[in-house]
Amino acid sequence: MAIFADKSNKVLVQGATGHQGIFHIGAMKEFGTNVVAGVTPGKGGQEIEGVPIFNNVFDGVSETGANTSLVLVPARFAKDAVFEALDAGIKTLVVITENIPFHDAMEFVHYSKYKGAVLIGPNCPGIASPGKTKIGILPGQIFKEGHVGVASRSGTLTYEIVNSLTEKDIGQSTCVGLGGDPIIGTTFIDSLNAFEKDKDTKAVVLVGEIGGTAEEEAAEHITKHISKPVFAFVAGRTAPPGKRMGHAGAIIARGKGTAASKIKAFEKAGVKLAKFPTDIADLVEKYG
Amino acid sequence: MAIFADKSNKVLVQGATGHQGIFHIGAMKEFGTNVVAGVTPGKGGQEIEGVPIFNNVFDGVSETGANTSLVLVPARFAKDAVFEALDAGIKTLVVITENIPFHDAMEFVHYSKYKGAVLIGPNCPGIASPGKTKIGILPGQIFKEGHVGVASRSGTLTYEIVNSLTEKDIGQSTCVGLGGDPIIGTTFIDSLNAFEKDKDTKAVVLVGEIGGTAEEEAAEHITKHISKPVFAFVAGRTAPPGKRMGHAGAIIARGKGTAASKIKAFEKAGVKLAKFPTDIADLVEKYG
Amino acid sequence: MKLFEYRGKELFDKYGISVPKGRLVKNEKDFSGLNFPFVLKAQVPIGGRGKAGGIKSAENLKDAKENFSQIMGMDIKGYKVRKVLAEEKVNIRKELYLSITLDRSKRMSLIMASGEGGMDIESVPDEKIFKEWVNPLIGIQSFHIRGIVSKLGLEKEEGKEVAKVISKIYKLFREYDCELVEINPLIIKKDGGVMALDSKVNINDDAMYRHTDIEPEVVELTPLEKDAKEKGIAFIQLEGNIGVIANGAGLTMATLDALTHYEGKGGVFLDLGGTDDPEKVKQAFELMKKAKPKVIFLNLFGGITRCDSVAKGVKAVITKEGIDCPVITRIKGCNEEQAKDILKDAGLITGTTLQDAAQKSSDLAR
Amino acid sequence: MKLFEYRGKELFDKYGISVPKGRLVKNEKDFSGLNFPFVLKAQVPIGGRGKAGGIKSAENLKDAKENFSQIMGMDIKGYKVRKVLAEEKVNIRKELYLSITLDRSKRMSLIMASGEGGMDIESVPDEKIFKEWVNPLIGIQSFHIRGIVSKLGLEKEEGKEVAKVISKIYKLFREYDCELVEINPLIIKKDGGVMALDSKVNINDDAMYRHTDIEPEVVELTPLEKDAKEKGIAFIQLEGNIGVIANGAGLTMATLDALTHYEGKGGVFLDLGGTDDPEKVKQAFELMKKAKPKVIFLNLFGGITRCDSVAKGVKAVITKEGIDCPVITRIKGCNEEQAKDILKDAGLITGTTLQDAAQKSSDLAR
Repeated sequence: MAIFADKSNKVLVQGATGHQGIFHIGAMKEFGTNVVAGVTPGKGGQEIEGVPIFNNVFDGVSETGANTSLVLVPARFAKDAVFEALDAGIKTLVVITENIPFHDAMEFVHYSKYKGAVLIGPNCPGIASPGKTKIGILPGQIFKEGHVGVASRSGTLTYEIVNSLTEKDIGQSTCVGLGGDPIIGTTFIDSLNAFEKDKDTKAVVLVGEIGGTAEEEAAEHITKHISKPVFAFVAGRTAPPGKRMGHAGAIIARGKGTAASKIKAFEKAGVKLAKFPTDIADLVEKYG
Repeated sequence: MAIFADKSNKVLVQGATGHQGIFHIGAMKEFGTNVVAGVTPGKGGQEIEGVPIFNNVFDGVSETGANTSLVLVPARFAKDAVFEALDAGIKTLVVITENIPFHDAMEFVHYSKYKGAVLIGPNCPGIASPGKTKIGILPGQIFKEGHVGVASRSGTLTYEIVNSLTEKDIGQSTCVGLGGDPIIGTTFIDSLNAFEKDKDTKAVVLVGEIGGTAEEEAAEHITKHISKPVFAFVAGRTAPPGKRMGHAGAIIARGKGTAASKIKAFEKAGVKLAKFPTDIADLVEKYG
Repeated sequence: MKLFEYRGKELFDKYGISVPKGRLVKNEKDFSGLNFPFVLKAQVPIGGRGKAGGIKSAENLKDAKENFSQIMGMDIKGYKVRKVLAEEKVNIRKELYLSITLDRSKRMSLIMASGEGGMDIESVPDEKIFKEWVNPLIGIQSFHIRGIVSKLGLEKEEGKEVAKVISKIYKLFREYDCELVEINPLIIKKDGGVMALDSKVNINDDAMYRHTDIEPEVVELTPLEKDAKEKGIAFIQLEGNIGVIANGAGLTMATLDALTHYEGKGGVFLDLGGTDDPEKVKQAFELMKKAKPKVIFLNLFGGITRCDSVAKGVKAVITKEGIDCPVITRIKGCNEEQAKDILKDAGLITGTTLQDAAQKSSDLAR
Repeated sequence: MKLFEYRGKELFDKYGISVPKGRLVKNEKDFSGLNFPFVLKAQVPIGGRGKAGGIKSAENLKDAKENFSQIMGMDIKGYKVRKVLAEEKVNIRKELYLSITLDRSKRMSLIMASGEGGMDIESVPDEKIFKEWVNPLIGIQSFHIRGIVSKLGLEKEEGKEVAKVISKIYKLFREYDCELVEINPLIIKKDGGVMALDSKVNINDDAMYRHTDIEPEVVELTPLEKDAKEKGIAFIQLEGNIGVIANGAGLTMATLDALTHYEGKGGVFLDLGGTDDPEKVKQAFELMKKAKPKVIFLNLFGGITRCDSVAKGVKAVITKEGIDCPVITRIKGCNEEQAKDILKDAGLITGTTLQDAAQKSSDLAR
């Protein structure tokens, strides 16, 4: 098993014919992902890495049975692309696009709820369930099939952590990149609930950062509802207030969203915290 | 059992302090309905028939645990009232109000789907599960507990049919007034699916009328998915095209929505049709 | 409310959709300022005016005068022409069809377009009509417009222009609470550019209260229907001679149907609704009398409505003002017996069942 | 983008929210046309200017001149005052607080209001702040406004006016893609009427492309940060002396944290993002050099990014232009070995682990 993504995902790529689209269609296929369609308006009829390209999502879905979309379109077209996918019946969306206006994200996050779809991102690297599927731009070579679930607000930091797990021969059930924006579709709590239910997941790693209160809410949720061991790393302990630290969501505003507050909440919930990202693997080895 | 409404519904009335509100709070309580709250902005603190009145739905819900709302407010405030109820966590809504602009109805019907709520109406008499509860303005005295489910686009016509069932000692599981508007929240198909699952329902009566294609869609659905016997009456066989026959939804437009088409579809689906509304009881007695 | 073509075009203009240069003409003086050739178009709230001779070209002033006097005042399917629109002719390269309407089943707005414009959309084969549904929670999006425009076989620039029109009519449709906005044909001009040659705009009556800039113009109703509308009574004149009064739209329709079964024919549909207010009943009866039916059939089911209360209202009218046609009644439900007594007392004929009363009414109306 | 108070008020005015009569004053001539008494307010993108002496009254021309020259050019928490707003004084009967912001957890807009206006909202007790969440699928509705206004303890007419302001700021918030719109205080005037005495309007940078009427004014950034922004590089100047270059925001933050662990202090946050384009790497390094750090710490994890490609970019800069501070590198992931070779070849110090490299950097920066 795995969460959110497995062998049943038939992936359509929106924004398939760009540089990123072409590269990642190849990389996903190499990982074993069932990529069935691409969409770029006006480019229907082409093929990328053996994958047929359609002019719109509706055609892609009806011709190939795609149930999942990877959204790679530029920020100003992202809302339209997500709405199109949802109206075409897509049930799992992974939105990689960065710099989407957050009012757009608010709308499509709620619209995906209305449609009963899982939306991961935006501004995320995607999701990988080793041995099953990878939907996104995560580097395939760092993963190893196993029993640790990872949910993270950061991209490279996740790769770093996953890589160190794999180096210690600790495999992963699913790694979800939740996204670095203030408004995201799938949260720590959603991931924790899914990992809790997933028989193949034995421990969970959360990678948080400054900004918002997602970690504090996750901590409270862990205390009440999660029985599996949880480990965490929080980035931004030394970030100054009022500055956006690279991610749109990584900002300490009006005294809220500090790493100290998040670390305190996690500690209170019995979550084991790593000082350095690469330490997570040691903690999991010791306690997981 | 029953569909959509039973003893678990704790009813809040929006528009509680008007003439209709006061009358029907009394009538519902007499039927056995668990009416727990009323809402009229600015009238919080009053009581109607022993029911506490609140200034807003949120307060009503948090003070009384109401999970159901009966909407009796005037048409131009209806959309706001429905949104308020849904945001306050109400999961079953019965919208009696007539003359709601249909763009408003479109919005709140889809928003109720997003909220996972059941919305019945607008422009409907409500719902009654004899022996359990009544949420709406249907006359209580005509019902009898039993095993026939009724779903209807018309009010008085339903009363007529239910009354004739009861006179023949044929009781009802649930009677749903779906509403006479072109845009309604709960359809024949929704009702059929619920009746099919309901152990206490042994036969279903549909009361249709001209306008739209709800009956044709129901007929197709019956052929594919419904095993219980279905009976129907369709009003408006002699209605001229282009005229709205009392209900906003009862109009033959551009050749579509004729009674003939609906009757044909029902016949094809093996639904037994009554010539006169009062004949339904005979048919159910004979075949039900 | 159906708007006349010229009023629909005023709204198009407001939303930046081009329409031909034109104006309402009341007499010959109004032709000045319009260039020949132009078209004179009868303004009626019904289709098929072209075939009925309600649209004529004018190449010169003589034509114009002649054709104007023919069209003004003519009768088109029961509607007397009181307004004529004169519009300059446009060179047409291509005709499209475009509309937005209500999809009752999906509970969404439905955009329809076709490369086959200018004819009745019902006669266009289904595979040549392209559809997009707009969920009210998100409104119109680029993908809807792309989905339609890409299928119309247009050149790039034409497609862009048509895309703008779709976006504009959706805005109009939504902002004015329309049931229908139709442009047929939407044309591509020879010199480029997209223009609406006709307009059908139908505004939801229930939403008229928030469109106070639209002057109501109840063109489809008979004088009695207008009167009823003002009084808030659901009243429709039909072709038969039996006046039906019942409570509830469904029951009133079913009553008309029952009459037909006995070869009677409804002449008035009058739905009392949920009222048992004697004053409202009195108003309803007075309206009914003005429609001069041969027989009146009063069919009541008392649910919340008390039958005796309605009966009292009926008796009051009849006692005070008399009635010059037979009234058949069928009463069922709440306080049925008292009601029957009151009506018998007023000299009305009471049927035992719906069938019995329908048969009696039909027989008497023959 | 945070707008200065006066620009926020221009938007308020556009949306029909009253603001005091006032203008930007550049010199004494600009006082003409304003009635005494008025207030001179430093325009800075940060709170607390009042306490810092950035707001002063002027009862007469002498006051005005004196105070203007004091405020203009003063330094408030690192921001030099370059603009001063002069506004006529208003008679205040009551001060309220009103804002709309983003609730990240609920993913909705959050309206907050309080009867306790004029002070920092963080210092108002929670039970005196009233909140309503607006779901983006439905937007603001009457019930939201009723829910807030009914709790502010206002008289009926005041309530109606405040209701209108809430509806207007929501419109502004939504239409201008704001992260925050705050009015503190929103006042009820002695002679009735509601007015915004201050404005905080913060527009989402990612949405600036669709608000071309708002002239960008990047007031919070240092010159180097501005330069970086134009080049599309995530670059933040901090108080320390170690320049951190890493790929990914989370990793860059974690690198700064690691330095702190070894008592080093980050002076620059530079996130390369997903790029391994040597040209982009070169630009980043050049920027970093301009910030004059004592040590540069390059921390790379190669996922999709190939480490060797980044290393080539780094080597090119260093070979061509030299570097006058030590560069510590820690390289992990895709093509790690090749990258290490390239960097060693360029004379850079390579750490074995993140900890090792962080410690080396911190030691060197002391």
